[in-house]
Amino acid sequence: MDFDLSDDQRLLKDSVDRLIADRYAFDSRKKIMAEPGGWSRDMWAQFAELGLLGLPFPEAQGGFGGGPVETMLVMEAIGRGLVLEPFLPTVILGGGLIQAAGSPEQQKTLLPQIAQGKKTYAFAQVERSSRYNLADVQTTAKQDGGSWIINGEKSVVMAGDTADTLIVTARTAGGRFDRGGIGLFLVNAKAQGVTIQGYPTQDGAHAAEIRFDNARAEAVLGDPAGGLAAAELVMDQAMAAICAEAVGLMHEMHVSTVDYMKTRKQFGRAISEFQVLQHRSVDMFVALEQARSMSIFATFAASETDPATRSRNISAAKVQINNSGKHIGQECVQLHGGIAMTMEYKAGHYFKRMTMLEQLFGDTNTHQAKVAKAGSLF
Amino acid sequence: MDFDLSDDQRLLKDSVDRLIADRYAFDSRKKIMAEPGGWSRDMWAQFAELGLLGLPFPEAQGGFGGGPVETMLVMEAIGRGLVLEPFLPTVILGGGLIQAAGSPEQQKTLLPQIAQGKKTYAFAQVERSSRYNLADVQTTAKQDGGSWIINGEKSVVMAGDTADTLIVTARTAGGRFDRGGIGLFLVNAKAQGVTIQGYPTQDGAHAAEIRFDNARAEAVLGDPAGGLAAAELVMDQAMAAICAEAVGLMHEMHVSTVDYMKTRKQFGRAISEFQVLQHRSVDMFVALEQARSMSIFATFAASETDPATRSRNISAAKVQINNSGKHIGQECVQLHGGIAMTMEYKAGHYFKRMTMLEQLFGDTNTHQAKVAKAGSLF
Amino acid sequence: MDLSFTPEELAFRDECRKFFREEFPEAIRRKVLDGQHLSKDEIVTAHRVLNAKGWATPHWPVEWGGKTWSAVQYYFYQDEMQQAGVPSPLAFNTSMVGPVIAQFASEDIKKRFLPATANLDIWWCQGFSEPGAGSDLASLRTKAEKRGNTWVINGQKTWTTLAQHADWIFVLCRTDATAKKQEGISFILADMKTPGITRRPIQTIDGGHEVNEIFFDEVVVPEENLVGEVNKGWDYAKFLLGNERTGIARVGFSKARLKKIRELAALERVGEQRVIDDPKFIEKLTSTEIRLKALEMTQLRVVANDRGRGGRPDPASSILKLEGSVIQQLTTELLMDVVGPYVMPFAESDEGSGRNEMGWGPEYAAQSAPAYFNNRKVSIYGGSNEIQRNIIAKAILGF
Amino acid sequence: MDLSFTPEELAFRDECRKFFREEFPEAIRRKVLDGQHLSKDEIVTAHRVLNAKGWATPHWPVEWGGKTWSAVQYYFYQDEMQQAGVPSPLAFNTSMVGPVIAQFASEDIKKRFLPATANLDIWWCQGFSEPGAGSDLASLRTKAEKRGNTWVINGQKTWTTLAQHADWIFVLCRTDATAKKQEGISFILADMKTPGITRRPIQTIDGGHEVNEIFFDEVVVPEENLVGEVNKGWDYAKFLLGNERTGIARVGFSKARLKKIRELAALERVGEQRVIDDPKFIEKLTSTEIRLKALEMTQLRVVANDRGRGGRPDPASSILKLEGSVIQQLTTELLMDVVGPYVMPFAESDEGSGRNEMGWGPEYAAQSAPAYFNNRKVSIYGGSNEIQRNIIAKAILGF
Repeated sequence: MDFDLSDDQRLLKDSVDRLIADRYAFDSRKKIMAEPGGWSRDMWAQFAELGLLGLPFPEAQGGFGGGPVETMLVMEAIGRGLVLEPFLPTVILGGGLIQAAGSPEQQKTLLPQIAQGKKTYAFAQVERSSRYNLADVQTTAKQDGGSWIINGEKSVVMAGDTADTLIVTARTAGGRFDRGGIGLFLVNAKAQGVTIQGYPTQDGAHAAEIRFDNARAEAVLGDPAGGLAAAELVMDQAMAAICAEAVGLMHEMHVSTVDYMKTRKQFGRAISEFQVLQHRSVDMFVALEQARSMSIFATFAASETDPATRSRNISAAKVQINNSGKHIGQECVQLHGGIAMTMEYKAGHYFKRMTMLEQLFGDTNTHQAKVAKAGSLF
Repeated sequence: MDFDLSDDQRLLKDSVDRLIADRYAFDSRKKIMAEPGGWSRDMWAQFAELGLLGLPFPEAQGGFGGGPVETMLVMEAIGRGLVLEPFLPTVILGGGLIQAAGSPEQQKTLLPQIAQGKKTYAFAQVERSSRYNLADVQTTAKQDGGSWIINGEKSVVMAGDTADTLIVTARTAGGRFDRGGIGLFLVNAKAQGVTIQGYPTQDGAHAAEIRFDNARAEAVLGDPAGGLAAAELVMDQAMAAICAEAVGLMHEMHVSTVDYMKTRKQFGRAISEFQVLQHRSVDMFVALEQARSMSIFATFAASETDPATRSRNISAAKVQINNSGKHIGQECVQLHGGIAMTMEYKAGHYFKRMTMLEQLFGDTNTHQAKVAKAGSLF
Repeated sequence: MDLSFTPEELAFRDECRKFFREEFPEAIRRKVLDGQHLSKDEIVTAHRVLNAKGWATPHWPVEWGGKTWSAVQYYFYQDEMQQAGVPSPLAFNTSMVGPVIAQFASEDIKKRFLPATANLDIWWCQGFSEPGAGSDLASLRTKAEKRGNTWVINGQKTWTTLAQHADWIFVLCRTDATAKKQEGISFILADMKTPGITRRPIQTIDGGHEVNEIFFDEVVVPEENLVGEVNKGWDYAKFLLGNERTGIARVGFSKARLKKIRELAALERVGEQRVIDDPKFIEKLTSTEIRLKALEMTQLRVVANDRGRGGRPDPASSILKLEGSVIQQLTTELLMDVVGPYVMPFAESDEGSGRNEMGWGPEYAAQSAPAYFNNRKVSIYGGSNEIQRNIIAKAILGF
Repeated sequence: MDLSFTPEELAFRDECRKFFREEFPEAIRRKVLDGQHLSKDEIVTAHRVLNAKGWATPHWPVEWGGKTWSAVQYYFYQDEMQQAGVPSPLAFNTSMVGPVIAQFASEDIKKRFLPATANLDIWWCQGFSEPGAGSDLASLRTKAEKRGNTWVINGQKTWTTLAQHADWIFVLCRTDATAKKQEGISFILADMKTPGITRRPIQTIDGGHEVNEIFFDEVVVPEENLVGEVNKGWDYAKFLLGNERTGIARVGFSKARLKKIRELAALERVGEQRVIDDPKFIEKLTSTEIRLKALEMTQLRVVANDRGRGGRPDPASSILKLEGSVIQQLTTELLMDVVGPYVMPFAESDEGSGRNEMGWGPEYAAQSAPAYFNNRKVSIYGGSNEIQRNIIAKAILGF
């Protein structure tokens, strides 16, 4: 057992941290947010140059062969910088699905495009009432000659407004909740029959409502009726990734609160001298460390081979992350006071992103119920 | 709307408070605990003399015609004094059941005996797995000529070791959980076939395991197959009563914590000067006031005519009382520190009684689920 | 002791209920109940409907349009108003500057301002907070200098809510730099059109632009705009903030929100199950309702107790602030739980975010996250919850 | 970074597991897992079984029977021991006085005491706390005066756990009344049979009699019973309390308790439903398990970090104390939830309450409320949770 980073991992962490420190200051981020889709193509190119966009892919496919720990390091930095670029939708979800379900040919073609920053992806899987159940799919795919025709609507598709390619869960067989009969279809965002309504999200990112009216898919990843297992795997990996992102957010919220307390004066002294506020920031710290522990736990669970264990452990991590994140976020705002209520100060932005992550890929209730159903964690 | 006490109510409160202040000091209570069954016959006689034992009964039956508010005042004083005498089992439960289900003849005979302190009662209703469901009755009553023969076992019967008469829920018809078919039977504790194993409880009171082997009942209260509604009514009244008792306990725990903080010195100053401890005792105070509000709410709900509303409102009160009680109890011990861990200091005794009340007549989960099922409180 | 209300009290409640639900503009109520922001016109309209009924300023002196309501009547007035989704009369006018003028100002000032304030012909905003002052209001640095028969104001205020609509501002200024902190402060009225007053909107994390910074650069106002005596402004401010705590529990408002949440949770589905049938959701909803019921009872007790206090604020009202703010915040969490993934879309507009014109996801979705973000403020402003605990520690527990 | 253990580490874990589960006396383990109190004989037996294996004093210096275990090995040793229900070696001997003697005492004292201490031939108790001192240990007033070649001790100690079984006591005494608080304190050993030492048991709220007051009335002990240097006792005490924090999270213990709770909740019924099928119960159980899993990971991180600290206590261990104590307390609440009305019967015995000889209600019922009451202490002793927060505030957050 070893919690230290390898030399390569430390190098990676340092270079990502440096990039974000240099390029993701509060004002720079504001400018980036104003770009189309709310993210910077220039930054994206730098990510590609640094190798981040191919990080988890095999070297043979233009990647760096990084594992879950490397992803964790990058995602934590993304959290700390409130990075807006679609790393999660493109690299973790898009690239992950291609790796998990795509043919060797597809992998060889598509992954290098991602690694080089040439293509972005979005995973269109949520439907109006499906919430966090990947198997609840009403969108359909029907075979038409050699290709597939997609019909249906997808909700709150992260980065769906700027993605080049959409990976769409669609049903080729079975009833609404059946685990079988679900395929993963690649659809060009500009294809006929695809209507995309993009919008900003609460946290400064973007998402879209997407309708498919007889839209023709470019390809299918793997078995058109057996895509669910891969989707679940990648969703678990993405969940581990956002656990790390959340730890980055919590870390910044905690540090910023402690720093603020030391400088902010009230009633003639720094508010850090008030014991009540000290203890409350200690409780934030404990919540942060507990979250950090579970983020590491989720990182290693992501490569667990038994899907039931993987899913249970990652759900457990998500519960802890959500609980810590809500606590730290609310206390961060409360201990800062009014200033954290404004968009002019960074704390509120972290709080907003954290609030969205609480819900993303499953809220606390959902994951708690999953763990409860799975039985003891020990 | 009026939260002031009437002159009579104030008089009652003052005299009960005085009795308890005079006779229920910490050391006196310790002596009382050592008496048979853990309570004082002498004190009981004084209760009778003061009219407390007939307080809720009609004047025609030797009572004082008091309502729920009067019961609340007495129960709160009982809580503050950690009174050990079986007021709840005898007057509230025993007397309550006789009032609610007994014939005019029975009321006329039995209630004055209680009011005069001549007879004590216990309500034998819990069974091994029935928990807080009054309708879960496996004990049976079979008619034998003019009387009823009881068979079965009852668990944790409060004051069951010293009661003269047991009121037993027993099934005359129907299956285990049926609401119909339950009767309320009066059984002399000394009757043949009644085996009573008494024991002290965690809070210094007493209870008993009771087995009925062909024990002959002295009488039945009302319809031998229709006793449940009366039992539920009286159970709700008893629940309102223990809400008030709990408020008495919480009040004492809070006051004792605040007083202790003002005198206890650590690191050269009174611990009341530590802001963290101040705020935590404020949170105790808020919990106390919220509990007091809901105790009053329960008091008035006890005379609500619609059983569903009555039951929902009293369950809501019990949830608040339990939540406040647990919070105040745990913080009382924590803020006192080691001294509250000893039997030599009063705080721990309050904490123990409060812990038992949390469970008595239904724990938090049970009542929360009842409220949830009943729909909105507003 | 009696929890039931007298027939007269109930008749008054029914009068409130009838007026608020049947005679008040429905469209405005609907927007409030749906959690949407009101335009300036709507706020003015709503206020004037209340004032026309004589119900905009019930706690003012009778000669200036007040009522001799009992505490219970006042409770029903607020509770029914909040439950019906009727916006409260503009607080800056009726709870803040109005009572101060009525209590402390000269007859001239009263005549000049009170009727217009009551009818929202003048829209007031509050110039109290300053950058860096926070809960330590008395450390303010904006100063007013006497020059001839004028006051010249220099400095900066912040958190000035809805200043974009305001005609006038009431400002706490330091008028004696040598005096101790709380002394040497005065309460001055200024026309927002006075040269030297500029406004900068601050966007808040819910996306709204309701709060502002106000800059004073050599702002000259006539000397008669001083309220009461010079250097006594701190007393007036404390009086004002005491009033602010009335109704701060917002019980009626939380009731209305919980009712709305129940409705939505019965409509919204997860798979084929209704949200309201999810045991965890209903448990959290129930917990919040129980806590609110307790608060409602506590509020009634404080109200009842108020009769004997002769207007001095009851420190127990700090309980109302503490619990009331937490419950309001919990209701916004529940709303997000109902909405699920549709908390994410952000819909900005001039009136703040929270309109659902796009029609994405369930009704109310667009307001859910902004309401959650926005409501974090309720435990910060009006004396943060930490300050409320300090008040209870000192005034009730005697620490 | 790698969460998996090396084959050597896993082999060591298996050795621990095998020894604790297969070679250690089953009856004693069973009692511990059932939450029952052990008799003196059982504690001694258990301790000596560990010592015979060389596992009673792994963190002592090697020359006195210690091990050169890695942090991970030590972690497995504790975790497997706690999970198996093996009682830890008597802390007064192995974690408290033993390390102090080994580190600071003269060679004579070491030879005289360490082997007997390791084997529990001498049972030690701790004379630190005093009435009124609480967390402010340094304010102690028990004094030792030098008279000829003896120390004469007068004063009073309290919270002395299991003193009824003790042969010797280690006492913090003030030896220089003129020195500042922490200075002028010495660490002295005394035979419990010395005239002038009397003991008064204190009954705790769980019904047990494990803690005591110890009175010193002109107690004369030889001067060589002073450990190390005079007036340096505070340093030794700090060293000792640093050791006390090891394993304070009690993760293995909580795992065992949660396992037991799962078993019982699958047996115990409410009506015809198993307790474990109650959604609220399982939710609380799951929450606690998740929190414990996080703590286990945090503990591993602290353990791993320990390698670079050269024995200085990591302030992050305060997190372990904070979370560990709360989780232990939560498990006792869960146990009461399983038991229901049968929390009420109280079964007193000489060995404390908590035996279920009566057979009323479910197994474990008689221990449930006493365990809840007793575990309130875990957030009070060993540096209260408030003190732990102060430590983190100062040492980690830099306040």
